[in-house]
Amino acid sequence: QNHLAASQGQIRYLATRLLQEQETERARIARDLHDGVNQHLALLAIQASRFIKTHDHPTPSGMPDFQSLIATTTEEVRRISHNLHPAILEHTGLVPALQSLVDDMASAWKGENRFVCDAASGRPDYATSLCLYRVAQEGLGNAIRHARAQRIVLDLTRSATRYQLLIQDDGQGFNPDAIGTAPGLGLISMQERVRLAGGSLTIRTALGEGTELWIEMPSTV
Amino acid sequence: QNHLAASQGQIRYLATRLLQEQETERARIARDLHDGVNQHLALLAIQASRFIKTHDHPTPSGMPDFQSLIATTTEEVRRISHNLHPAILEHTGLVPALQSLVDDMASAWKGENRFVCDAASGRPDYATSLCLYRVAQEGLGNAIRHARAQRIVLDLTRSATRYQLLIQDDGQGFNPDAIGTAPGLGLISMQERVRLAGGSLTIRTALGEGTELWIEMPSTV
Amino acid sequence: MDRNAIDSLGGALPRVLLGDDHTIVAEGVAQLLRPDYRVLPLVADGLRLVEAALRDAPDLVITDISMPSLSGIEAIRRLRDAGTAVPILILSMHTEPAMIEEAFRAGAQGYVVKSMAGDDLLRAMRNVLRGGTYVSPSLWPRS
Ligand SMILES: Nc1ncnc2c1ncn2[C@@H]1O[C@H](COP(=O)(O)OP(=O)(O)OP(=O)(O)O)[C@@H](O)[C@H]1O
Ligand SMILES: Nc1ncnc2c1ncn2[C@@H]1O[C@H](COP(=O)(O)OP(=O)(O)OP(=O)(O)O)[C@@H](O)[C@H]1O
Ligand SMILES: [K+]
Ligand SMILES: [Mg+2]
Ligand SMILES: [Mg+2]
Ligand SMILES: [Mg+2]
Repeated sequence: QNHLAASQGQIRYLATRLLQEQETERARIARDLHDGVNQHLALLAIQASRFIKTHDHPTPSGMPDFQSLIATTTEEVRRISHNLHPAILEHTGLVPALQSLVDDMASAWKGENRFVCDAASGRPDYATSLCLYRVAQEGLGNAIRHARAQRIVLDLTRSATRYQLLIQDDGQGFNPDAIGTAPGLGLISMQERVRLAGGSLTIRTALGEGTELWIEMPSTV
Repeated sequence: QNHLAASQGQIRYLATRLLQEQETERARIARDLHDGVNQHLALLAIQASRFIKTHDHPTPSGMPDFQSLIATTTEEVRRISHNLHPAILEHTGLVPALQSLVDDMASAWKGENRFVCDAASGRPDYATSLCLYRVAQEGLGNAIRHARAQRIVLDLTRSATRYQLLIQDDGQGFNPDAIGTAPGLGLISMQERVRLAGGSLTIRTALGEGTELWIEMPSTV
Repeated sequence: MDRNAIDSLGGALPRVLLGDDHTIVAEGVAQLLRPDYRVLPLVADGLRLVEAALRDAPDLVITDISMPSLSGIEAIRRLRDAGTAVPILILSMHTEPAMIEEAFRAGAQGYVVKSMAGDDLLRAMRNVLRGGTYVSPSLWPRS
């Protein structure tokens, strides 16, 4: 008879596996929504307009409503699926995806923001891209929600051997010793995520001094 | 400057928070799909049938397709949302939800199965129910996939102070010392889940001896 | 209408190549187009799309983005690298501005949202066949 008591190694293993599984599950749901539900909706839209086109009366009563309802439904599905899994990463690569994160942020935030990436920053593999994207999402979110900053900078550079992402704000900073004692999940899961992808995360902050997150990831190509 | 290095306590905290967050995220997506997407689809279906009714021709060309497409899409959304989050738990409580798990299993498995629960087993609160449901899902899944059993039993009982769930199979068993060394995630996350909900998990197994999982949860009402 | 009769008119109708891995959607689009266009056999992945476009020299290509083996955007890049000037329209579920920019950078002439696949698509096709470009109005930047 065995009372299960997990070792520390097992718990760490659980945490990293959960992080991976979370992304796998998200991608699966997003794919089901994109390839299943939204394709059905597209077909509905096509049939609706074909029906209108072939019909005697130019717009039979009830039909216009119909089409905008389909569009609204599709939009709803797309929103859910995009939040789960940014398909944009696969198709356009990291740089445009980060740009669109910064654009989304700009519309929700009053301060100044800047996104810099050196022209040669290239196209990291998908795992590296997803990791940097999630880290940027959390880092920008934290800066907006906690920093009371005037200015937020996201900077992606590449050297021969690695990618480096900097997320910087000029806000109120915080005591880094408190990380992991607060109820927040963002920073510690960011850190595990980076470690899992073979990179490292450094945080530089102090009360009144703003916050900088440095993420370095090996560049495999 | 701080190289983040998480303490063991923080990693454990991360793991348990991820387990909670996984359920929160699933519930949120399921709700968005159910309350958003499927309500729009229901409205579409209503409009489609109204349109057909008020129209001169009983079924304008293209329309029958239309209605069955809406139904297929709705079914797809429901399937995704149900897999994420068993709404049946909220609406019918634990006992019928476990019954339907066992029924699903029966259709995918050739062996004998038995679901027993004492009539007075009542209705545990939602957190307890969800925990027992997830554990049953994983435990039954393991028994089907790994045990080569003839017979699987799920047994739920209640005493004055607690719920007890037994998942038992007469299969080949395994060496419990290997838990957490295998690449599997099921047993360790089951265990953390139970611990998080204030309960305990005991496993009794040996090679050739079948497997029993005992889960005890405090009964809060 | 007699199928052969339509096909024999083929010289007069613009020839369209359609790429989408969701065959029922592609079939729906094909039906929408058939009276006015000659729809070539459907292809369901990016590599086939490139092959067919190079082999059959259609007047217009319409492609999905998410497809197996090669994305629609990647397929456009290969066609442009191969020196093909055929007008190409994206018909996709994705609406992010970055995706649209990427498609045009790769060499697309138009971008239509799949859920607007009716009139919008037909308008886009007329535009790009005349040498113009097109983006679904619902995708225009709000400012
Ligand atoms: N850029 C920042 N500026 C100021 N304070 C910050 C910044 N980033 C993090 N913090 C502080 O560190 C704490 C922990 O951050 P973390 O991301 O781990 O959790 P959270 O954002 O509070 O919650 P969650 O990310 O789980 O939604 C925050 O609550 C905040 O006090
Ligand atoms: N009922 C059982 N009978 C026999 N072996 C079992 C049983 N349950 C678990 N095991 C053994 O314990 C291992 C670990 O189980 P666990 O649920 O943790 O992982 P898994 O099922 O292999 O993978 P996952 O659950 O992550 O899909 C299994 O691979 C199997 O060898
Ligand atoms: K697509
Ligand atoms: Mg945070
Ligand atoms: Mg398992
Ligand atoms: Mg596709």
